[in-house]
Amino acid sequence: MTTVESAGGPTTGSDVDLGVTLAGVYLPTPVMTASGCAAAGRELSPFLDLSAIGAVVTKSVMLDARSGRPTPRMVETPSGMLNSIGLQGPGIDAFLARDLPWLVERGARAVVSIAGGSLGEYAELGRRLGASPGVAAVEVNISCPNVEDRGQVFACDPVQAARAVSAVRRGIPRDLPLLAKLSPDVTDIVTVAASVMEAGASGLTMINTTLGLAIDPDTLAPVLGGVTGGLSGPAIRPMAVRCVWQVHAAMPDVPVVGVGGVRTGRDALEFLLAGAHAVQIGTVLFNDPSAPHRVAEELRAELSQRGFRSPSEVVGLAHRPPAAAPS
Amino acid sequence: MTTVESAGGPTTGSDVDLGVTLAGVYLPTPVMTASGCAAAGRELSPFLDLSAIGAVVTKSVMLDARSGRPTPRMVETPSGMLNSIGLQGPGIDAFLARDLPWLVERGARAVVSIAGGSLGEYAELGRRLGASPGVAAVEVNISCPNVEDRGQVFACDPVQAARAVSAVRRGIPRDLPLLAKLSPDVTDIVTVAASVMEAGASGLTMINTTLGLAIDPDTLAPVLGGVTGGLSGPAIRPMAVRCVWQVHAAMPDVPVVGVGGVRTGRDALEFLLAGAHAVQIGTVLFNDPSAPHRVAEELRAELSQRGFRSPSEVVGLAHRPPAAAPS
Amino acid sequence: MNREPLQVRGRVLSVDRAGEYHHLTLVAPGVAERTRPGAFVALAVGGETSAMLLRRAFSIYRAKASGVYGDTVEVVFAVHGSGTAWLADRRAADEVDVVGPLGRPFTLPTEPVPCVLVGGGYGSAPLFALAERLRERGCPVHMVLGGATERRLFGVLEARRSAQTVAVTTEDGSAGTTGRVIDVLPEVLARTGAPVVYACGPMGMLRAVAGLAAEHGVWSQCAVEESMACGVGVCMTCVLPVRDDDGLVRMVRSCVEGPVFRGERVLWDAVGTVPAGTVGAPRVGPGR
Amino acid sequence: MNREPLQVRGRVLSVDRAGEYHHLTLVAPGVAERTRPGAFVALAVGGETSAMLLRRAFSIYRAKASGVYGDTVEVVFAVHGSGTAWLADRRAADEVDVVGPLGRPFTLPTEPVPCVLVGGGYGSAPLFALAERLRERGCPVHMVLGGATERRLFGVLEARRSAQTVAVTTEDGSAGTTGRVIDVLPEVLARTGAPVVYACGPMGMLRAVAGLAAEHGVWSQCAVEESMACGVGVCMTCVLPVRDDDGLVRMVRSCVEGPVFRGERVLWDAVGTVPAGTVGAPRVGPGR
Ligand SMILES: Cc1cc2nc3c(=O)[nH]c(=O)nc-3n(C[C@H](O)[C@H](O)[C@H](O)COP(=O)(O)OP(=O)(O)OC[C@H]3O[C@@H](n4cnc5c(N)ncnc54)[C@H](O)[C@@H]3O)c2cc1C
Ligand SMILES: Cc1cc2nc3c(=O)[nH]c(=O)nc-3n(C[C@H](O)[C@H](O)[C@H](O)COP(=O)(O)OP(=O)(O)OC[C@H]3O[C@@H](n4cnc5c(N)ncnc54)[C@H](O)[C@@H]3O)c2cc1C
Ligand SMILES: Cc1cc2nc3c(=O)[nH]c(=O)nc-3n(C[C@H](O)[C@H](O)[C@H](O)COP(=O)(O)O)c2cc1C
Ligand SMILES: Cc1cc2nc3c(=O)[nH]c(=O)nc-3n(C[C@H](O)[C@H](O)[C@H](O)COP(=O)(O)O)c2cc1C
Ligand code: FES
Ligand code: FES
Repeated sequence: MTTVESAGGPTTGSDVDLGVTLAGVYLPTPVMTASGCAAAGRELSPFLDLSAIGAVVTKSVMLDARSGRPTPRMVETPSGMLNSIGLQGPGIDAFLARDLPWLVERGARAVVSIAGGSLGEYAELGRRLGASPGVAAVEVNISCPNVEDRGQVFACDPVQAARAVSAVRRGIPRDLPLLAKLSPDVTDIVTVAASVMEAGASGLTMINTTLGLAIDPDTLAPVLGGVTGGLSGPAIRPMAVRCVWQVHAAMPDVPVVGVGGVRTGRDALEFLLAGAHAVQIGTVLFNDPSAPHRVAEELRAELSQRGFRSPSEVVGLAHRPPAAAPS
Repeated sequence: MTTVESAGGPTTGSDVDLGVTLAGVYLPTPVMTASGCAAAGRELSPFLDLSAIGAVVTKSVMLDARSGRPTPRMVETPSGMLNSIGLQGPGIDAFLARDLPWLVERGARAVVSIAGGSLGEYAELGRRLGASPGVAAVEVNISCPNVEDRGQVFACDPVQAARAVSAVRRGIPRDLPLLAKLSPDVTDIVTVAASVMEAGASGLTMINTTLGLAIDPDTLAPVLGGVTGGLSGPAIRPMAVRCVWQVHAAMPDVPVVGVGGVRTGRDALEFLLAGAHAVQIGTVLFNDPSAPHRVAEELRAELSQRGFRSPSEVVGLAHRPPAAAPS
Repeated sequence: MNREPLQVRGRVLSVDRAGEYHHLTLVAPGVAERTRPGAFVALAVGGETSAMLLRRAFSIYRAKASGVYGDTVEVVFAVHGSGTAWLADRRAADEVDVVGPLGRPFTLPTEPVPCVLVGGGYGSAPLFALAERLRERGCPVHMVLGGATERRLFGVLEARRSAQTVAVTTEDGSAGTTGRVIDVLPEVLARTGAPVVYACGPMGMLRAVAGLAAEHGVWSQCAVEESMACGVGVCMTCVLPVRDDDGLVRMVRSCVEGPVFRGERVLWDAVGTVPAGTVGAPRVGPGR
Repeated sequence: MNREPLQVRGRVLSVDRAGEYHHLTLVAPGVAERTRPGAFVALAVGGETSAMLLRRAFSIYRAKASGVYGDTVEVVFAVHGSGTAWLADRRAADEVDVVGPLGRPFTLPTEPVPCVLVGGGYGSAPLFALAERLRERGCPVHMVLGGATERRLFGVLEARRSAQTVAVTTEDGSAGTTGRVIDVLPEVLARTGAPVVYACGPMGMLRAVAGLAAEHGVWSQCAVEESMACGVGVCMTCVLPVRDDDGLVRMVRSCVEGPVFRGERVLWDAVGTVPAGTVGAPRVGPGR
């Protein structure tokens, strides 16, 4: 194997500027938290300077308060976990009144994740969010069942996915970036990606969890209160990198945020090379609550060792035809 | 959590008869090797009594000899691996002349896996196999690109999947069991399952690997010679169990073979509880070449501890409504 | 004093057997001085190439700020699965990543009233630090320790040193009274006239203790043990239904709003469900 | 004699440093007596809850049947990534699951001819057992050991004891001749008149040695190092293009048909590709 030092000899870490611009938003580092794995940021503040990480993506909030699903809500799996939280949360109004201002006051970039059970709900969420100051970007979680369409998950159908995205888009200011968060549980993720971009997304977050199930050999029944759950963690990283790769190959100009099993700076680099502009850390936060800071610093070192001065320089680099690499 | 002892107090291991009948074939244990992870059996014989394990599923063989893909062909990933072997093999005739007889002579049940690049190839493979004695069952690997349909993978389209299966079915004797091996990389695996059963499959093997990709942070290029690869191992077990669960819920009478990350007897039990009649061991063979024997014995102990006398007693048990379980 | 949790690289000072349990002492700078009785630590297990990602939660048994070996934190644990097996296998000087102290500790009485402390199995571990604080406040301490067998009792000798009276129960009669803590608790409550009972142990025991306390018109403080993915409040896995000050039932995180709850607030019979009427209880099928 | 590989629970006897390398001795009943020079073992790493599933392959340095500690197998390794780091961290009595001996060993000359043995880095490890077997057959042994630095040479002292002549090279000149093995090999071949050269080391070195041997009309036997998932022949990951007896190029498994190949048979320049004309070379897009 050959080491490619694309940008001339190694730089020193201090030569690397980790700042990136994602769909128009400046982020001091390309490493954010993933939705549902950082609540609304507050609980991570003992471990992290929230203003210094890329962004805080908040737990997907719905229109009304939600109790979530019965416990058990999680089960550890090899190099990952399954969860079925069921989007427990305070509802959008309480979120905007209480959680968002807290984040904004701390100087964090708040990427607000929203989720709806119908197109009407997405539209209403968009309107309320659109009227609220302090939002850096909106992430639309479309991995929810559509109650008006036999519970079919929005993200699993390009048409419904697009409708959910445009419902939100209509409510928010034109210049507010909208990231559509895709599910890997589809035959063809590129079609869904193209469809939501067409519908007004400014970029894509990939991937949400993939559907899994675990059975408790003692109770002889599914472990999770919700029966199935979402699989996450390093176990699914190769799947997430593949999704980013496929979408970047088809639509190289679309801003992509990679998420799925990021644990180290090398993992973050892998996502960037596949075509992501930034990454999110989910499950690994449970292992290491200071991971967004650590991973950003590790990424700085990885970039520096390879002679790069900015994360943007490596975005999509692995797509170069093999001939381009000196051997 | 409650321990359910469904069949009255624990039995002793010797009370458990591991034998199962799968789509008409008797297997001494429900634990087989997975295709592509045991070659044609021979190399495992120092570690295993091949006649005593459930069955040997051979590496998918194509019509002609295949060189496979360039190296690197694998990369280790958290609790799993990616492979892109590209179906290297001797072609069906050499396989039938040399590998199959060897297995049959040793008293192993040979489940022959075949793979084609077109419907014509599947049909021809079926004919040659159908004319050959000693085959316990045929497993049709449909996770191959269809050269006549823009390289679309058969398994990703219910119609093409069914055509491949019926092409093989026509060539083989009516009473020769045909297992269709499904890919998890679809929006709705139940539809594909129903479609291939309709087309003449006797049962289903679930799951093949899921598509993944890894990038080498040193070469800044995809690790695998084949760029993308198949993700396997315990990492994907929750996904495999979910697929088995969904299909068993929809079609409880269909014989299912569970595969994906089986490492221990508890894992095997999990698949049975989800609805599988038997399991296969793939990637874990690389970690432990004697795993099919070990896992069967561990399964025996797990069954015995819970008062069961046969693997069949637990098939699909986790689907009982929660009320049925004493608390 | 800063009570915020820290994340520190701990070092194993010792791992000893204690009956069926293991007693682990970690050097963990800064954690001890922030610790109050009832708090817990979340330990990363298995090292950097482990397939186990989630931290394991353990009640803090003892925390010593600037002891002979620096700041130490001690936990007592049972080997349950792979994570605890890994911890039991640690040797002196090995590294263990520690997050803590976490959770809301036991609330102390403002008056020097007698207190009953009930521990089931390793659940007695956090009660000794509590006993010390109570004694400092002039509260007479009475302990009830129970376990399935003698080897599953923890700290009986220490209890005899730190409490005025100690009642011991084992289910198999291998030590103390044959039976469960709940069988002797009415007598202890009657004898001591304690207006408050503190409890830590399995959920079944807590539920029984909380029920009994309510019957006797006594306050109870119960440290619960729910399956936790993060331990710090960000994942929402560790919830149980709790009646809030406003009378409404909410699914409440036991890692940050617990692990200690007032016994009468927890809907013990509804743990593992979302009882009807809970704030936000589902009307539509939930997403991920 | 039964040469089939075994799978055994090995026990660590010792792990010592040897320059930049680690020297691991395992008690592995039955493996030693089946071992011939050039064979390797595949070790499971990380324990049962490890995220690392694949075994790591190591050439056997020494194998002693019924020594003082029973049957032992020794390997010499560099810490490369997490698996080798885990191995380096083992302590006496730890368990390591061993599969071996694996692979086709070096072929020995039928006549007592002089032999040149070339080792790059830890690649010299399997050459000492080979040297012994060669000496037993009356073959004078000459060794060439190279490494990037002195600390990346293995076994120079042992070589001086077991070979008639030893040439050492380092790239930085910290020991022996400054340069690579290939720089001194022509002289050694000329001086010894050896009709065969054995080589183990990085692929680049093997390619150079095989090329030079061919130029000099000398046989070469090269032990290759390809990425292996199973080590036993079932996964088809470890292939490289090799010209067979029938003149056709096939993608051949280096774990069972190697790791030792005749140098002129390997298409060194085509490693990492499927050269046109290879048996079964692709015409259609391949499946999984
Ligand atoms: C606040 C709190 C305090 C605790 N204090 C102690 C203590 O002082 N001593 C002690 O022995 N144990 C204590 N436990 C339980 C301890 O956390 C589990 O025994 C341990 O996590 C099991 O890990 P494992 O890997 O051995 O088991 P596994 O079953 O392999 O663990 C798999 C997963 O399930 C979780 N899990 C399994 N059992 C429990 C459980 N009983 N409670 C919570 N999570 C569980 C694990 O954390 C892990 O994520 C406490 C738990 C909590 C929540
Ligand atoms: C036949 C054979 C003999 C070998 N003999 C020795 C020896 O005597 N001493 C020694 O130090 N090393 C030897 N190696 C290389 C050794 O196997 C690797 O260094 C080791 O597998 C790296 O594991 P890791 O977990 O530290 O690295 P990682 O990079 O984390 O390993 C990740 C994966 O890649 C594989 N891999 C990485 N590097 C190599 C490599 N160079 N060769 C093969 N697979 C690799 C690993 O097996 C693993 O599956 C030999 C390899 C082979 C094939
Ligand atoms: C406990 C948990 C809760 C999650 N909740 C949400 C959520 O509310 N909204 C969302 O879009 N994704 C949610 N996710 C998915 C993550 O944001 C992320 O997409 C996924 O876990 C993959 O990343 P990871 O492997 O880094 O965890 C959740 C994941 C976990 C583990
Ligand atoms: C190296 C390798 C080669 C494989 N080759 C085949 C194959 O030829 N045909 C097939 O149907 N499946 C093949 N598979 C998939 C396995 O049979 C199995 O479905 C998958 O790996 C999931 O099981 P596991 O997690 O136990 O490995 C292969 C898997 C691996 C790891
Ligand atoms: S354990 Fe994560 S919120 Fe409590
Ligand atoms: S390593 Fe599996 S066939 Fe060689």
